[in-house]
Amino acid sequence: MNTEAMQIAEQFDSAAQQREAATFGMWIFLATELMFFGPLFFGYLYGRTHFGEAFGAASRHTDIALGTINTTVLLTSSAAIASAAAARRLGATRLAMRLLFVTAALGTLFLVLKGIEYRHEWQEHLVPGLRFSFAPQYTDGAEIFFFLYFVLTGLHAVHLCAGIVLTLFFALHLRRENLLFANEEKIEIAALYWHFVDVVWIFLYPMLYLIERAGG
Amino acid sequence: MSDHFPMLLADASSAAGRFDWLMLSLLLVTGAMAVLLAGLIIFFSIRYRKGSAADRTNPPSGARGLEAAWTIFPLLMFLGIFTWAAFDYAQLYRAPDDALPVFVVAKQWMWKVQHPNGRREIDELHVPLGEAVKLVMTSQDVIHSFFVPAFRVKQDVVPGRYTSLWFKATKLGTYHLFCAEYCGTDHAGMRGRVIVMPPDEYARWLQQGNTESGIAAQGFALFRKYGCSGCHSAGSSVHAPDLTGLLGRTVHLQDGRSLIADENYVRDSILLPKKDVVAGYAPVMPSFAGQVSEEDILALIEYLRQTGADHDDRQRP
Amino acid sequence: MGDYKRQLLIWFCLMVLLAATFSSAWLELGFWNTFVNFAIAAIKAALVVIFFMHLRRGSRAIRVAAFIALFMISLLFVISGSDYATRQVQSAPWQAPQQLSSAITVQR
Amino acid sequence: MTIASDPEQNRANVPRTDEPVASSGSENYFSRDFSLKSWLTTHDHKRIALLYMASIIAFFFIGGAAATVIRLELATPQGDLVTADTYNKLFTAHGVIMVWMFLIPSIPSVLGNFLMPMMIGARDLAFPRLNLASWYVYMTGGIFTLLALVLGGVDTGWTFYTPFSTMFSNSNVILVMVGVFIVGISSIMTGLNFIVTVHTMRAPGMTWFRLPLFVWANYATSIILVLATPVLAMTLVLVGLERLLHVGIFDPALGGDPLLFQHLFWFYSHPAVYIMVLPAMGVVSEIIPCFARKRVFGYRFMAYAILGIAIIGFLVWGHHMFVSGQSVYAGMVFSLLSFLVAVPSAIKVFNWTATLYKGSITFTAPMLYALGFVGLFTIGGLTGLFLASLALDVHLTDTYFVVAHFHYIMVGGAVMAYLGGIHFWWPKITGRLYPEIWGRVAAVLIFCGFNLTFFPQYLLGYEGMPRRYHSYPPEFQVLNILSSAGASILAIGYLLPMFYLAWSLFYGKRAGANPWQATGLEWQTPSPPPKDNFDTTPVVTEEPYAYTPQITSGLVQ
Repeated sequence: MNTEAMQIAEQFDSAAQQREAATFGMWIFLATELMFFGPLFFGYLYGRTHFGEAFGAASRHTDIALGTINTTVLLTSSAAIASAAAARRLGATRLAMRLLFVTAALGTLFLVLKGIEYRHEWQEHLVPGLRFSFAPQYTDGAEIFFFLYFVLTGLHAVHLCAGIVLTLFFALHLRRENLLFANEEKIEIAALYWHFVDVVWIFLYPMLYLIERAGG
Repeated sequence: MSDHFPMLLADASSAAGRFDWLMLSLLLVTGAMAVLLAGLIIFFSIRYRKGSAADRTNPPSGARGLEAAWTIFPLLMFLGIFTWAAFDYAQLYRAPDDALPVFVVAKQWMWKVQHPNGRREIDELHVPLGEAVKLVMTSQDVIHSFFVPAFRVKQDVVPGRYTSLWFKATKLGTYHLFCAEYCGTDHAGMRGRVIVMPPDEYARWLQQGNTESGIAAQGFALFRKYGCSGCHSAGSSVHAPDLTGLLGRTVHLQDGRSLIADENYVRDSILLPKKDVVAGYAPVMPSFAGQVSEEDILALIEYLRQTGADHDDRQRP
Repeated sequence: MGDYKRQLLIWFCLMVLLAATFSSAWLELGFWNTFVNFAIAAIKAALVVIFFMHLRRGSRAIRVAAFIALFMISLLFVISGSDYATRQVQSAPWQAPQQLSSAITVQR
Repeated sequence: MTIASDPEQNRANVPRTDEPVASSGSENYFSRDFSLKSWLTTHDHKRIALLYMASIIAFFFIGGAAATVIRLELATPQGDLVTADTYNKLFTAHGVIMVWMFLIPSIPSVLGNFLMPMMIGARDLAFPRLNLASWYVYMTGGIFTLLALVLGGVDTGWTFYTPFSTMFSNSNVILVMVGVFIVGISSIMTGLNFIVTVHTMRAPGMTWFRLPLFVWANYATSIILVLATPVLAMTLVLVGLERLLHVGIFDPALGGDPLLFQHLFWFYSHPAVYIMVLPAMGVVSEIIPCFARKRVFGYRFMAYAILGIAIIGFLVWGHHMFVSGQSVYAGMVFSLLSFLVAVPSAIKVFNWTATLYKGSITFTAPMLYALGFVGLFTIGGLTGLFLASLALDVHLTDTYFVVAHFHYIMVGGAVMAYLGGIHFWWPKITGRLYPEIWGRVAAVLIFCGFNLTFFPQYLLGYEGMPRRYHSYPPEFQVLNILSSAGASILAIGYLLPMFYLAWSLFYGKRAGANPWQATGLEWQTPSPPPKDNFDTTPVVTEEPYAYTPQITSGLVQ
């Protein structure tokens, strides 16, 4: 267990109560986040069932190589931050700090690769509303697919940015040995958020890259 | 005007009678419940007002049997009402096979009606007394809702698809037609009249002043006007598929797919000819998007449907 | 150090699953492609949630919260989906946005 | 600052007394510091509640002004007072402001914020800073919306139905939706805070089944806030994108489905009705036992009914869509579920009535509001059965019947209970008593004015007058005039409390800690409460609502 004294906010009676409230609060927030993605997932289901072939054709235009590399990157980052939380719990603060930096770096790498993907899609006229052209028989469906693709990945990227800022924030506090602030509980909670962003991607990957990859 | 519309809502369709029965029954049941509750509250309020001499020994703070009773009793009652209402509702969506079809197109802010023989009217709907009429409706812009209070029927009119509504008028007269789904600035002005006439008068009305030919005949005129016949007729020098009896036919496409030609397919072929190119033909047809109106497309489809029927007649001995 | 080892093991499982879903996508399985992809995604998500996010040792309230969120989002899918599954849509052959203004010439 | 020394020490051996604990001095949350900065940076849930109260009152009167113009316009069949466009913008403004800026935050953010920590014996909510942030977010969203409404307005109705909102409306749709989105974030913050607080901050001995029903109600409401609001938020984002980019999933011209929007919208907006009415039920469940001097009848049943309403309330959204073109089968499922959600509501009404039995009832102003709530909620609920009945809904939906129905629930119900709650806890909040007679006059006035306003609308709806009509056929005029006349009485009824409550702030009699001799932890601490609510953390040893009819209320004769 944690040996340093915890800062206890005045509304709480004990460190345990504070920890429980914070962790539970994060889970409730994640439940909210899940529901926030809900309409998009349902919109995807609508499109997939109504424009099956068009979705398949559109999905084949996404960059599966970058998508798969990105999935690897994000899964690895999740393992890194989980280890960082474990390290912080075990008191290995230097290791925790380094792992947090690794996590943030992997997150940034993900965003860079995503940016490259977006550039490809712009060049290939796959940005709905702004620059879009597709095989005429699939125009409607493919446009909806790429609309959802950009909203989903864009929203995911925004969440990831928040995660990176959060991770860097705690990493820097650890580097300054501000152990009271960057305590086990907070890093654990930041990790929860990071994992959620990862879980969203785990579903986005097959939804956006893998459907009917083998052909109609 | 106002003497056409008496204060008490007329019941002028077969659905209205059933509606009023259900409404009245539910009103009695809920009214009884409301009176019972109000009575109890007032009675308790008076009897157990502070300082009254009423007996207050052993005040209950719960009674499992009683609570179970007032859970189960309303539940059963609700299930009963649900069943009744659901049954009536299903009737509203099951049009008789011989119902007279009338096409309705809603747009901001008017109702455009076309009868099967081609007679059009705007913001008015003439229907025969005692005959089932089925409205096939769609919208050109936003969602509207076709509502005739005297008939107790209402159906949203949704762009991009057909919705339908049927009724059998049972009383002669003129009734309100309202748009019930908010549709923009002049929503309140999107009103019309439904005029119920004796069947013979309706038949006369249909012919009277009808300068329009039937929808299919209009379609034939359009088929020539837009130059479709230039390529798609049998003697054309352009290599284009024959459209006789197209609707319902299986069409094989260039990319190996095949589909049953339906209304949507015809529409797409007119507006987006490159979408589904028929096997063996070059994609030479220009798009008619922006040139041909939705109503004209409908007429063209009806014409093609007609050719199919003629075709079938000729095939049959 | 058991903690780190377990993280590593989970990471390895995730990578194997990723490889599996990636390669299965290239087989022509029709509907089963989708099924396999999402089944694997669900397993991966479960691994992350249970082991990385410690749902397993979370309090009961946390587990209930996670369950209710999942339940609610599936409600959205199941109940709305039941409408789509049973709706008989006759697509209207009209309605093309580019002609809203020009096409109709009927006078009021 | 008067932080209770060490809670761990105080916690043990504090006997629970029925007498209020002596205050640690005259300093309370209100008088600690009068500077504006201390208010705007406060973390005290009680002060934040008051910030909320001031803001929602302002929004209530803005929304009410829109309603006034609407009723004036409808006094004549012709559209002669304002233009059709203006009218459409007015009812949209009325709906948007009343739903998101007033009703949804009303009871939870004001009364809930003030009372929840006290009722469970906590010093504050679990996340005080988040609580303050939620108010700032709310104000940002509210002012944003207000600006959009003032600078041109929006004419989609509060429901934002597509494709009207995405393609055809020429008004500030996106701005207003951004405002609603922001306010939604504030709701989520409040809900999250409440859930965590109820789970983790209860005082020793405060078990789940010792929670006051008000806490249960706000807890259930918070679950809805947290799970439904994000769906609305994302749906609005999608509508906005569709409007901007002309791609999307809601417009049939783009391959989308307008019913998809309706499903997503009502997935939030039907449970939103329960966000408004559940806390109202909580308030009434506090007031009625107190003034009947009796334990609430069937406490556990009431708690379960609250949870039941919150959960089943999530399953019934499609009853807004019976004639929209959704499948007949789906319509039947939603209708059946809607009848099921009526059962727990009925249970609650029966239980309130049974609470009166063998009580010792005084008819104070809060009690009159509460009884008024029961009456109006009953009428609203019973007419809900008409709308849940498929065949009846075909005729009644989108008419004034629906308007009357939801006003009975949301105005007759929620606003009545909100006012009842404000009166009930006014002595606790301010330490002063309001003039009782004026309180009763206002309650009766509102009840009568309300019925005169909205009952004729049921008849109008049955007669077939569609809602959102700027002009109407002349035969509807009589009922519309009745309704407008009632609205003027209602307006006076709503203005009246503003005056006497404000008056009482300065001249009202001092209230003791517990003027109603009520049970509940919030009454065990001085009025107004000290900053940390309790000098020592209370320990709960008995069931809630430990009233006995023999004890007479000392205050009101």
